[in-house]
Amino acid sequence: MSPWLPILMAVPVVGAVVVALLPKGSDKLAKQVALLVSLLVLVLTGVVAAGFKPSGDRFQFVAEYNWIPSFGVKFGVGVDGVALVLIALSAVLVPIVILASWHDADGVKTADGTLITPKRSVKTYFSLLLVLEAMMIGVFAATDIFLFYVFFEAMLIPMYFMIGSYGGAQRSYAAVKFLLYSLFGGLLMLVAVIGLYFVAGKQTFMFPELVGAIQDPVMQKWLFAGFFIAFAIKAPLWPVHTWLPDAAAQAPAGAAVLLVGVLDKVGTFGMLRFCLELFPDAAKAFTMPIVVLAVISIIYGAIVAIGQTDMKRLIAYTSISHFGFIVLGVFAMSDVAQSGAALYMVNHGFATGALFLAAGFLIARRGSPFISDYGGVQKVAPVLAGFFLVAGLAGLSLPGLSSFVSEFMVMIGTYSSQAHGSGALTVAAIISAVAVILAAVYILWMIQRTMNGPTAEPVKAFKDLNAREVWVLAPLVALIIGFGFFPKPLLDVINPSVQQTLTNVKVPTSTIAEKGTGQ
Amino acid sequence: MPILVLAVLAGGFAIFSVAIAPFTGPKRWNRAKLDAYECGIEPTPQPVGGGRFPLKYMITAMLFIVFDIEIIFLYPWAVSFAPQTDDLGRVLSSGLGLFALVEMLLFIVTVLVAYAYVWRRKGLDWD
Amino acid sequence: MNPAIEAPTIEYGTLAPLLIIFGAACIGVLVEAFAPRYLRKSIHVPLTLLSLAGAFALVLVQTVRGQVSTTPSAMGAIAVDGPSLFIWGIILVLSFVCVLLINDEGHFVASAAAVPGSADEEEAEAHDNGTGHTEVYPLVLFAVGGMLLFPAAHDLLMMFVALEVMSLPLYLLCGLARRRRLLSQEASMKYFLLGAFSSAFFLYGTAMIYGFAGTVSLPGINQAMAAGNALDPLLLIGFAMLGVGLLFKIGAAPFQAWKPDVYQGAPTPITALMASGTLVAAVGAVLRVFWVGLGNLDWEWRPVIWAVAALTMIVGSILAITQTEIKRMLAYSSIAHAGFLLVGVMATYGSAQQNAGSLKAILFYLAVYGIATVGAFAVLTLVRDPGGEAGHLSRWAGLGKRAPLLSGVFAFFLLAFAGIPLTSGFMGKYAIFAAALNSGTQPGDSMGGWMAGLVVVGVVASAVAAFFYVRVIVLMFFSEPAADGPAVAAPSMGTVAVIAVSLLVTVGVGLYPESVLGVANDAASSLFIR
Amino acid sequence: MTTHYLVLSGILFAIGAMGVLIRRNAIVVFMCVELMLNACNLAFVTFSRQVGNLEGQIIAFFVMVVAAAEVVVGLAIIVTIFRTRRSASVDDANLLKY
Amino acid sequence: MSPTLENFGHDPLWITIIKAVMLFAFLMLGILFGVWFERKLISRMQHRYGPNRAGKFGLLQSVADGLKMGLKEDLFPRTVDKVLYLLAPVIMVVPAFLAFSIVPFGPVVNLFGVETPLQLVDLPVAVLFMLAMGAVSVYGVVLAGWSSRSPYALLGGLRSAAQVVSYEIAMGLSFVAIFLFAGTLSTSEIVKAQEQTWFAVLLIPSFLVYVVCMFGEAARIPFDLPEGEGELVGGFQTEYSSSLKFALIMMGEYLHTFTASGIAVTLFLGGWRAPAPISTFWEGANQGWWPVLWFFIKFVLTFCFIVWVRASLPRVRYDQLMSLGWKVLIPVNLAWILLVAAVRNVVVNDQNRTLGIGLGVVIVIAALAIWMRFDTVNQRRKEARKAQVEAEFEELSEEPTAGGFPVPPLDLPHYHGVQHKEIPSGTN
Repeated sequence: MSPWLPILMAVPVVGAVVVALLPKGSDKLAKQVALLVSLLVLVLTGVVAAGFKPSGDRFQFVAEYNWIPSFGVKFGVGVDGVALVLIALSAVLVPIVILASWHDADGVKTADGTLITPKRSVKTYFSLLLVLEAMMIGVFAATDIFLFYVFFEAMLIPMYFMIGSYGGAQRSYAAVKFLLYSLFGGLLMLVAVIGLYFVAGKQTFMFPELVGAIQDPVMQKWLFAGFFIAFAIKAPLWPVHTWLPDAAAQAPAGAAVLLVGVLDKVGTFGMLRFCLELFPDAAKAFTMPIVVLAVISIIYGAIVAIGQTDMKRLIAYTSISHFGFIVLGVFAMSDVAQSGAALYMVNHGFATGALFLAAGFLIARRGSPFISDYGGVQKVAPVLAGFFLVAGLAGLSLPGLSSFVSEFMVMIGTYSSQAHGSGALTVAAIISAVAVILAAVYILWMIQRTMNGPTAEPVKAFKDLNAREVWVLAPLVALIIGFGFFPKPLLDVINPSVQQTLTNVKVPTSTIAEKGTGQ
Repeated sequence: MPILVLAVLAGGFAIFSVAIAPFTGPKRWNRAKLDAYECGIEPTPQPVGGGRFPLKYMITAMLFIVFDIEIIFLYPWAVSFAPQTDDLGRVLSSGLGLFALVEMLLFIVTVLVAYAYVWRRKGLDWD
Repeated sequence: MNPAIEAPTIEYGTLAPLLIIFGAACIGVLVEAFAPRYLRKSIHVPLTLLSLAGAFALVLVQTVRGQVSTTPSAMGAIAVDGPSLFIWGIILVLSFVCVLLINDEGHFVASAAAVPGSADEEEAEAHDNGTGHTEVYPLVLFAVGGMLLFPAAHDLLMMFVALEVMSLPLYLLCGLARRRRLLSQEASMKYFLLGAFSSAFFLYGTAMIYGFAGTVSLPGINQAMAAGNALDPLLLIGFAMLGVGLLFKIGAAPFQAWKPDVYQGAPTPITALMASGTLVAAVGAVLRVFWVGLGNLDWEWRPVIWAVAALTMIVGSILAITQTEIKRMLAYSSIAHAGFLLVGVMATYGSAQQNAGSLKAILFYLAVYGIATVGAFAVLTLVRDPGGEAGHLSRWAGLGKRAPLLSGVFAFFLLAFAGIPLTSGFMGKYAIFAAALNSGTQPGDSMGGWMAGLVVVGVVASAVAAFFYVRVIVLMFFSEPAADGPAVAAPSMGTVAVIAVSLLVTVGVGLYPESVLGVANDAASSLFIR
Repeated sequence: MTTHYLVLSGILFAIGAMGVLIRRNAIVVFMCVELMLNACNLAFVTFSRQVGNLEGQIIAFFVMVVAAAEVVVGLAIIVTIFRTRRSASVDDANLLKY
Repeated sequence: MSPTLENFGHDPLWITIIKAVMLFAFLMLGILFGVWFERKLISRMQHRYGPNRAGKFGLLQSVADGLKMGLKEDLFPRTVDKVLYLLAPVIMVVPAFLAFSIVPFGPVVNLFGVETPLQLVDLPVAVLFMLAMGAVSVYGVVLAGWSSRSPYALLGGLRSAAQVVSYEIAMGLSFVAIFLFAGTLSTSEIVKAQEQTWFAVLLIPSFLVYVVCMFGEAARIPFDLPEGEGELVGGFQTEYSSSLKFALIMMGEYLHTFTASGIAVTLFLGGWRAPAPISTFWEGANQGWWPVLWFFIKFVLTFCFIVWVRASLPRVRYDQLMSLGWKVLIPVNLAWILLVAAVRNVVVNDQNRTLGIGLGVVIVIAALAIWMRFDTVNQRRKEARKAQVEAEFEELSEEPTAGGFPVPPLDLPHYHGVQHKEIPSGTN
């Protein structure tokens, strides 16, 4: 029993309550408290990460409390490598987001004074953010599937309010769409969760005990479907992706970062952990259709992204493409691909986060998300343009930047995976490689249209990034570049749990993973 | 069955009387005779479909129903309450005894509660 | 000669909660009759609340002392078993908070039968002096008494009587709203006509079953079915009609038509009472009939219940989307919830242990749903237009800005209805679905797939239902407030207490459901007396 | 012999039910409901004879009580609404719609 | 020998028919001569002659009346509801006849060689049957009033319905005490139960209540409000101005009176049993056909009593009538029933004697307390209201100009025979 993970969750909750209960008019104090709390969480996460032994047990920092004995539900938490890096991702992103959305709820004004979003309750926003953080940590840390489900669904609510209350013009539509999609998937998963409980007949929801509990292949398929649909919606995978562009475009930049950067990772995380390990036979049986879907996502996301006129939507579609890569990696059934996928989850969080935030700063200056409204920004705001460029390049997986490692590992792993006969996955890997080219098209084209060229009239009034904004983007860019050259710390943590996963799925592991880390 | 015989007799007589009346009497038409009698004034126009009953009588009707139902319950109670005796006056069974008394007391008190309410709400005041 | 009749025995101790409620109702009538007008309210309110609390205390005492009887009381007419006691507890708590709401609602007419604007009413108004009208209290007590009796009735006659004792005061209560008199009266009439219609069906069903079994006692019917031909047309017709009557009361499709009209027209505190207490009582009765009485006929009826449950969930969820009036919307939501409860009822055909599990789930669901409902309606009473409560959804636009706390609380109740995790509603829904899936898992039960299908229907319905709950939240929080939006009345102590209690329970049970689940488990483990 | 009574009771019940469904005047509807209840009573008494115990007749008593209470409440409601609106037609009660 | 329920239902059909015809004839003759008898009796009480033209002592007066009615024009007012209008008298008469079928006239006798009780029929629920028949005739009254489509008739019908219905409750309650003693609803067995003591003696309060109700139920003076010529012209029968329909209604009412007397005799006055001293001296008094005589004597005496009351008392006001029924008879009756039951319980069952007595005492005290309280409260309230009205009246009459009653000055010219000004009619 280790108290660390519950503490990690409790801190932001307490912080949220404190922020919410601050007296009226103390908006600034609220922001400061929120930032402090999130930094405290970051520190605590660092402590946990430092204490994590990659060579140790799969789940560490395990804590189990009885929660609902009548249902056999426990409050069970613990982290393996993948979960740890994702928790770390959340812990890193939240303070950045808090800093980034410092003025979001104050009523965002453009340079010429038009109000994009009206003044909203500041305390509520930051309190929601902290609640969301607690839930993000919870969802990754949960080892009890019921608890996982609870966080999985409950997470929607703060995000829903953040989009709905603080988002752009179409915010309520986007928020509702987001909530309903996720809720629907979640409910299907609920059925599967219940089914899992009874079919396994073990009177528990604890993940380690349920691994391998379902033997009946038909039942596996049904339950797998229940889980997978939920995760596919969350991830999001084509064809159930349509909520993401709306939600991400309408959400305030900070929320969009958390949405795309962390929340959606729950889907791929869930696939990796639950779909594969609980229902190995079904996972294998469904591999091909899912790979097809993933490839379609990759290509489709990329192509549609090219056609976007709205920056945030564009980034959202690139994310769909990237999520395709992650799913592909997860289901390629090879350790390299899966490690790559897990790594991609983190790197994508940094890269897309940086891109969203940079785009957010840009939009905040002009009040319009449309690419055509910009031009020549780099002349007036070179720092902003620079960050934007790095983030964009990370998005297209330029070698040397973190995304490249993971994307490469996914493709190599998929290419060489023998899981499904020789050719099939190889073909998939080749097709998805096309997306790399497409990625270059959409990212570079966007950068060219916004940053270069003649300076548009309204852009001339742009101020460059202020200190706060620099502090927002700098850590991300540092991480992107750092992990681009030196992903080993992450991979060291990730690899053992991926190996474990594959053992549970009964796929022989190769040693390519070792080679992959040589980057 | 015997009741049926009597009913046939009585009914036959009554229907015969009603049926024969038009034939035995004279017929002298007079408009006034066919109007409703209202002491000689022009009759009040009657609504199509029949007159309406004044509503105040509804309460009486409702009360009647309530108490009639009470009586329905009192009769079997009274009959069973009585001890059974044979022809020589020996008690065969003691009836329902105290229990029934108490229950009926409760029952009557309950009805009286409603009764008191109606009374106080002027349901028992007629003009 | 008359056969000698033995004096029956009555377990006064076991039935004490019932007796207290009915006794207090009678005293209430007397108060209404004899106490001077200015004193009435100050007598009625404590009397009503105390009697409800007293009855609840007695229920507690019975539960805690472990003296839950295992034989029916009052010569087999009433079964005060574990589930009954639990349901009684729920109903008493719910009616207690509803009475608090009623106490705060000053807008009842002087007398149910008074004509608007008539001399009677004006006279009553003149004497009113702002002390409010008090006829409502005894009526509520009578209704609550009926609600207590309804699920505990152990034979169909008692059940019918209880049904009427419960319904008749409610018919009147529906017509008591003073501000929207016509609407209210219309609701009252519709409720009455349809309710009477359905109870006639119930009764005819009872007659048919009596013809088959020669008794109306539920275990007797069960035995007769075991002995005789379970497909006797009398029995089939009987149970079909009985079912119509019962399903009407819980508002299951296709007998749901009355609910929206009545919920909308009735005064809101009364709606709260109906939506919580009546539903609880009626579901209890449904359980008892289908469990104790129908034990041997389950196979024939499961497809029917299946269809009804599915239809109810779908109809409730889909029609709710089209509603523009908040109470109507909640009414349809209540229909959908009735459907979920029926899913639970479906799940009562397994082994004793599984049955206890399903029963526990239903009891738990009833408790949490009832409390959340009362809370939601309590919030409704506070949002006022000049003409009364602001019912139309468009009036709620932007309320989140005007009254963030209130809207937040309301949103929370809505989320509980939608079954979002960390609310009590989710736990309830989970319990029901789990029970349903579990009941299909025993070997040799071909209904397994059907149950799973039903759960999927339920899930889809929940997702659809979530849409309209979320829509209200969108309206409240994401829309700009109208310039002449409704005012939020300063809540009085009672209403605040009601909302606070409901909120606490909804949150508390959502976070730690074991508190209620444990009790429900104890209550359900003994099952119904057969 | 008892079958005839049952058939009669069924017919009465059906008439009542049809009446409730097709008639428009609230009072007529209401009386149809009462007709249904009386059909039930007839069925109870008949079954009581057929089955050979008194329960059915006792039930008939209770049904009468309930029917009476229903009359009291129902008429009060209908009369009130009638006096408010000057119409007892169910169709005129049309305020409650969405 | 006293018949019990087992003695019934064995008669051959022809005996049944004979008995039915006898009963019918008895009632028809009873009506014919009852009307004459009443008119004669009442006239003598009022120092008049009464009918004395048709036949000896006017004996055929009713026959003449009947013939006259038969020969009068049969009117159908335009607006009446034809079917019900015709049906109403029939509905009134037939149940009235039927109610009599359960009245026992005597013990088991030999009728044309068959041993049969002198009673058309007896049922386990005979008294209930009688009450039911009484209730059915109310339909006749109401329908008569309603179908006539005339305000007076309508009002009369309603009033009579309300009244009959009110008194029926008190009447029904007054029987409960009897059943408590007799343990049965069968009339023949109730008669049997009065072997020792008449219930009229044993249960005086019940009897008194019944006597009052009897008048209300039969709508006789002082309770003949439904007809109330003074206020409602003819009440429900306004439009049945002539012909045999009216005759039927009259018959129905007479039959009600007879039924009331018959019930009084049967349930309270020992039925066909010989009055107390006679049977002590003479064993045969309750055998064979003699009881018919006793019954007839009691019956006629009761009828005389009814007529006597009619001759003596004025008609009461409607609200007084209803108040008496609802506010006095019913509660008194209920308390009385409980008291009887309590006493009965103590007498018969030794168990819980003290509790039984205690309950009885409680009932009495509670009833009295409630009663007194009610009465004083009412009394005080009435006095206060009266005083208030009087005060207002005083005030207003002193100042006729100040919006008070329009009291014309007493010195106006036309009071003194001087025509001041011609008011054209119709200008009002």
